[in-house]
Amino acid sequence: MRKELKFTVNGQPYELYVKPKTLLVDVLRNELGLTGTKKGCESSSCGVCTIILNGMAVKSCSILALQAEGAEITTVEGLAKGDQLHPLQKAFLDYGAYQCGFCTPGMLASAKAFLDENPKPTEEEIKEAIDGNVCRCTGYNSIIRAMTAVVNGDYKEAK
Amino acid sequence: MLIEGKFTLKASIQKVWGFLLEPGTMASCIPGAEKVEAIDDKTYECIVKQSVGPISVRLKFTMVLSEVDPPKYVKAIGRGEALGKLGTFSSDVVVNLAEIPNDEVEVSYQNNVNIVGKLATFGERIMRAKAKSVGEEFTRNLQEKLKSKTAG
Amino acid sequence: MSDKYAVIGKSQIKVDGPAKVTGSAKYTFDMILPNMLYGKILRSPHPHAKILKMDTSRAEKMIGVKAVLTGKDTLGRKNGVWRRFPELCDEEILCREKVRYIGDPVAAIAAVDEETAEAALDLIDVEYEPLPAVFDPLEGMKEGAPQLHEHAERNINVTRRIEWGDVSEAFEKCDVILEDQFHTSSQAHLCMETHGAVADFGFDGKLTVWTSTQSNYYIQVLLSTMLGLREGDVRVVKPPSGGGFGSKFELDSAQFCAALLSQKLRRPVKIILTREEEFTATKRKTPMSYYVKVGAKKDGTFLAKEVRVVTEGGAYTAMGATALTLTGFYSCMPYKWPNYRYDGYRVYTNTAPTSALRGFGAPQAYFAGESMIDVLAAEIKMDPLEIRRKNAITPNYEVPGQAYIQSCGLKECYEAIEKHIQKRGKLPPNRGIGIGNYAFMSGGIFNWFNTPYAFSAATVKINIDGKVDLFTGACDTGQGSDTTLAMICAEELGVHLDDIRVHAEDTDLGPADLGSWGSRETLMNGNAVKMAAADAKRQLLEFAYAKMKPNVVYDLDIKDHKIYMVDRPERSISYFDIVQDTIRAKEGQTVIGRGHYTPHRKGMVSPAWGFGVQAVEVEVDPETGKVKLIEIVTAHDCGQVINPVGVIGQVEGATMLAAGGAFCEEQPMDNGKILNPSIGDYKVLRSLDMPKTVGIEVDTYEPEGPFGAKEAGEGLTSPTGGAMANAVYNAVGVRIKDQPITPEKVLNALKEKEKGRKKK
Amino acid sequence: MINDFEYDAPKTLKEALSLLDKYREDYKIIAGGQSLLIMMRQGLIKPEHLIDIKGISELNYVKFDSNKGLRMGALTTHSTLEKSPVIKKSFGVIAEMEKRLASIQTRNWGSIGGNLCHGDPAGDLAPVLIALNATLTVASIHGERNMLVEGFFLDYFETALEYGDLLTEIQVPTIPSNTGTAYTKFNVIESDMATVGVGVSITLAPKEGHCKDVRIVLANAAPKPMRAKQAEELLRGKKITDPLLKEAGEIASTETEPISDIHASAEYRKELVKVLVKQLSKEAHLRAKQA
Repeated sequence: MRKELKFTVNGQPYELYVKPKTLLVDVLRNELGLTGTKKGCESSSCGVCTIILNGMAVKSCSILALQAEGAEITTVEGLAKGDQLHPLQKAFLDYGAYQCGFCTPGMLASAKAFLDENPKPTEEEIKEAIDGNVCRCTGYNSIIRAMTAVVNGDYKEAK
Repeated sequence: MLIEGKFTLKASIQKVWGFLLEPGTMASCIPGAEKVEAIDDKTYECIVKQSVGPISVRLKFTMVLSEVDPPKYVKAIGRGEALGKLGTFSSDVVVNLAEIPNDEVEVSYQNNVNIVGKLATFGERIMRAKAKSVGEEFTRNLQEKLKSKTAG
Repeated sequence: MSDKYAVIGKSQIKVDGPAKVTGSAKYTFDMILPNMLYGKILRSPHPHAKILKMDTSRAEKMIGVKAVLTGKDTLGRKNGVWRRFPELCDEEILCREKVRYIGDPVAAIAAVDEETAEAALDLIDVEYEPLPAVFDPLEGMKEGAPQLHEHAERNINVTRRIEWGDVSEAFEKCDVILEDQFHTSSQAHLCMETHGAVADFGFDGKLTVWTSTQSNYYIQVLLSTMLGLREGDVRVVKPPSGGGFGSKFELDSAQFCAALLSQKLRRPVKIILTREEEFTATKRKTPMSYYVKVGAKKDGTFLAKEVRVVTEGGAYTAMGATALTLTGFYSCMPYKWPNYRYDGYRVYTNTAPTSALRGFGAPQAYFAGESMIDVLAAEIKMDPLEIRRKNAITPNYEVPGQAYIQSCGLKECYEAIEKHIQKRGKLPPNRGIGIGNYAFMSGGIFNWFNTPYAFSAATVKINIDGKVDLFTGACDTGQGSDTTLAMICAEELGVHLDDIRVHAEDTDLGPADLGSWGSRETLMNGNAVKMAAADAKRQLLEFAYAKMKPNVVYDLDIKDHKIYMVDRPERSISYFDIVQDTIRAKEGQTVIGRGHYTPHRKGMVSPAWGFGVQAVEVEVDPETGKVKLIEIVTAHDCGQVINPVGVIGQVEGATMLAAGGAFCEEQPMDNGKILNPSIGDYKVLRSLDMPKTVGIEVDTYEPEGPFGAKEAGEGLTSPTGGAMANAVYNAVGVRIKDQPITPEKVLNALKEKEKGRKKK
Repeated sequence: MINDFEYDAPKTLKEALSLLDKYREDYKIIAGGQSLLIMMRQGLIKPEHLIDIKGISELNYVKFDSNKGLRMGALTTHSTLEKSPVIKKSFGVIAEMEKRLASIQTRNWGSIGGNLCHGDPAGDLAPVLIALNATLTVASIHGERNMLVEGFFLDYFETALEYGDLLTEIQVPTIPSNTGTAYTKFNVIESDMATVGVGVSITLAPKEGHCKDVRIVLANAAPKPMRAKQAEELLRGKKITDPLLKEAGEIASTETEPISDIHASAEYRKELVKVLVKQLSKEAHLRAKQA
């Protein structure tokens, strides 16, 4: 039996009916077409499904959609403002902080949620912030450099 | 994984052997055995219930006395399939009897326990632990059964 | 970086970047087609078994199930990439009579949704007769071992001998001879996007497959063979790909089963492997038992090396045959061994097939080889770096009958690493720095795939607005080949990077290319692209000549949208005008340039070689044996750097994968069952585990490469294993010869050492 | 593949308890679901009813007063503990432990109650709570009962919870003066579960400075979190010295019954217990002296 789900994703309010067993990631991808958020494991361990829920980085593959009732969600599609990329996105481009790009949406979500809460972190804190996100291509250090550049204010938020 | 051990019984080797081969002795030692049914003198079928925390499975378990060399050696191969295709559980038991001084019998056993299938993918360590405890319980049961019989 | 270039040598944002950082890149994983079905694959739970009976009727009756296919529904052909050797094409993909490893596919289902397909798997009844199985290659080689394939007695799949000089005689002349046994473990590729495909077989008899692959040409050829189609009837498209690392240039079960189901149903079918399937039923790194014997003079001159390797092949040949060959070659590198002998055996076992993993046989060879060199250095009391430098390959050297080395920057690499080590000075207790060297091919010369096409080809099309379409068969899996090739094209044509649009994803558009593996794209495809761009440029210059009237057309060149006199740069005309004129003059035909590259010197391994020296610093906790990676510094020679930010990415990414393999990644098995088939249980380095990394590019020019460029991809995974083992030895004095170097192994070794000390 | 189930999301404890009573044996409770959903995805657990308590706000709190000590609602998330000023100040070891418990994403959503009820012997939270002599409250429609966290665990993934029960609160008594506590886990990859974990709490006699009380708790060294009581015995009442701590480690190691698995052999786990008990006791002792 489907149940009602009301939440806001990337500023857009939605009213849906979902099966209780549906995972949040599947609602985002299949119902809302937000396929930026990926799935990479069945064990809540790779982090490619990371989104921002009420300001926190969470794994959307390990949350029932109905548990997001009333939540404010941001996915990778919600980072840019119009044609203006988010500072993290610009930094990721300049520092080559992605290769195959499959972990990038989750990586950006972890990075943004973290920097929003802690804008002046140490390098160790930056590493902790993305430790839940596996990247097989970059070796992480370019991602850390990109985040550091944003922390240092090298990139300005679009007005 | 392998579970090994030995214990001694005060009885003649023939007597111990007899009990060991008695219909159902082995099968009835399987922990969580809900029902045991002899198909023939070498084959037993039983329904076994096992659980790890929140997970519980019923296994259809068949045990075959594959090699019998009276009165010293018996090998029993057990194969269980979890109802609902969750996985399979196998247990290969070898029991050796040897006469030792002052007419005692040394019973040494090896039990090779293995779980494959979905069951195993849920935290490998847990399933190994479970398999270990099941294997140990089996051999403990066997020991007690033989002791009680030889005593009686 | 040099200023003689306008585009290359300067960091450029990768062409696929904007789509990837905004989540708009559409992977195979994301694809949905109208009327699409979802497929699942049933796999063997047994390591080795006869298939006695298969009953699919219960599954077929399930509502929502559209088809259930088994081996009977195939042509019964066997797949393999070594097409020149039919007996090495040994994988049915859908097994008909026999399964050979846990995970071998036996049936494929298509249903209206994933859930139905998955549920239906449980309704297929397969009756197996389990057969005796063999998991250890050394056991498998013995007489009377269970045999996997009729054609392979004692399960010997491939053997390889490489030899020059007279090893036995040379060992007589050695002052010091050392021998030892090493073992390297299995490793998973761990692509973040699991293998997957969407296949659409139309009523026009044409098949289109969208798939995450490193070689859409290979998949096109192999699929057409397996399905009995003509190559031209199979179109393979590669959307952005979530990683390959060597696991995605062979035909896999998702591609084959999706295509087969679609062929029967004439509906699009999507199959995405689960993470567990990815771990247990795709290819993996080749584990090796590695015996090595080295001999040298007192002064450190290398005289002879002998290597015997037995690799765990798994159930099928895959690319493992290549790994066996390459290990044999890499085992002599990057040094001048006057006498050398390698004997390699690849043995079938009832485990998941082993194949290529970034490094392709090199990390195994260098783990053992570089460990031995440190032992040798200690034996003759010589500095480990000195002994390497003394014997290292130099430019314009021929490895007897194996390779012509042209450019080689090892000398500069040693200097860089030496500086680094001196700068570190005396280390605190339980710290150690170890070094490792490597050489790696820039693509292979061998053609066992047996393609009549050029190894790489490219077409450049210049449009009326000066925009350039670059068509190539290169497969960018994230490493950045699209960008590298666009940069080479822009540089050669004298236009800007954003003038170039790369079409590299589609066998209908791009010319055939062997794909991205063996670190081949920059050199091979780069040469093809450069040639195509030069061809197109030449056509423009011929028309420019009429306007500018130099003595010869060679006096003209293009840079930054200007066609100019090479020796009078101030005299120039607009690129855009000449494009217009040229196209008008060609009766409106766009300007097309064509290029291709196939390496010459058949019989040699590769046309060019990347080199490097790496220093790994570790700290070991003597009480627990835990090794902490502190810093990894790599000086490497990849010729002319095309895209610096891309090269750094290759250095760091390769380091992460190699350090993982050396440090913690493994796939323990129990009766052929992989025990850690989840990212939760499989240990992969994460940000907190990743050490500081430094990449130093030494400047060389490779005559064989485009603008002097050569490989910078796979080779970088080579030195870490040996360097780390050497670092651990230098830190606490124990030598681990069995990868990965786990805390438990280190602690046990420390205890042994303690015992030994007490005895004395 | 997750099975279909009936879903209820009670908003109050009362509602929840009556639902548990109503559905008897065929329900599962989900809070953060960080462990449960993995098992459900693998089809290992197929509840007919899933009762989602995540939304019961009355079970989500951290309260402290100097007599009663610390009280934490079962639905409090890990990251709440990690960031709570009062915990950082007065129960630093909890914040320390939380920082290394799983990934940030998991800590943001997972609840401490769910963590305990999962009953994983490798869990980090239980050993710390046991070292701090924590208690917990279990509620059912028949009322409440309290027990030591130590007594909560029965076997692998098995707890004292019975059908109808709901873990509602965890209480940590105020840490006595002159007490030092420390926790660490050994793992190869930072984000891994504990190969073994060790939590130690040492209370020193104010004047004499000998060990007045001590608790040594081990994770993943047995089917459930366990106290190394013989090792505690050795230390209790004695002046703490390095040789003594070394001995304590060796004794603790003999008390364990770890298993061999893909992460480590039983023998190696015993070795780790030796070393970590020694190191952590030393650390706890140091902290006790500074306290």
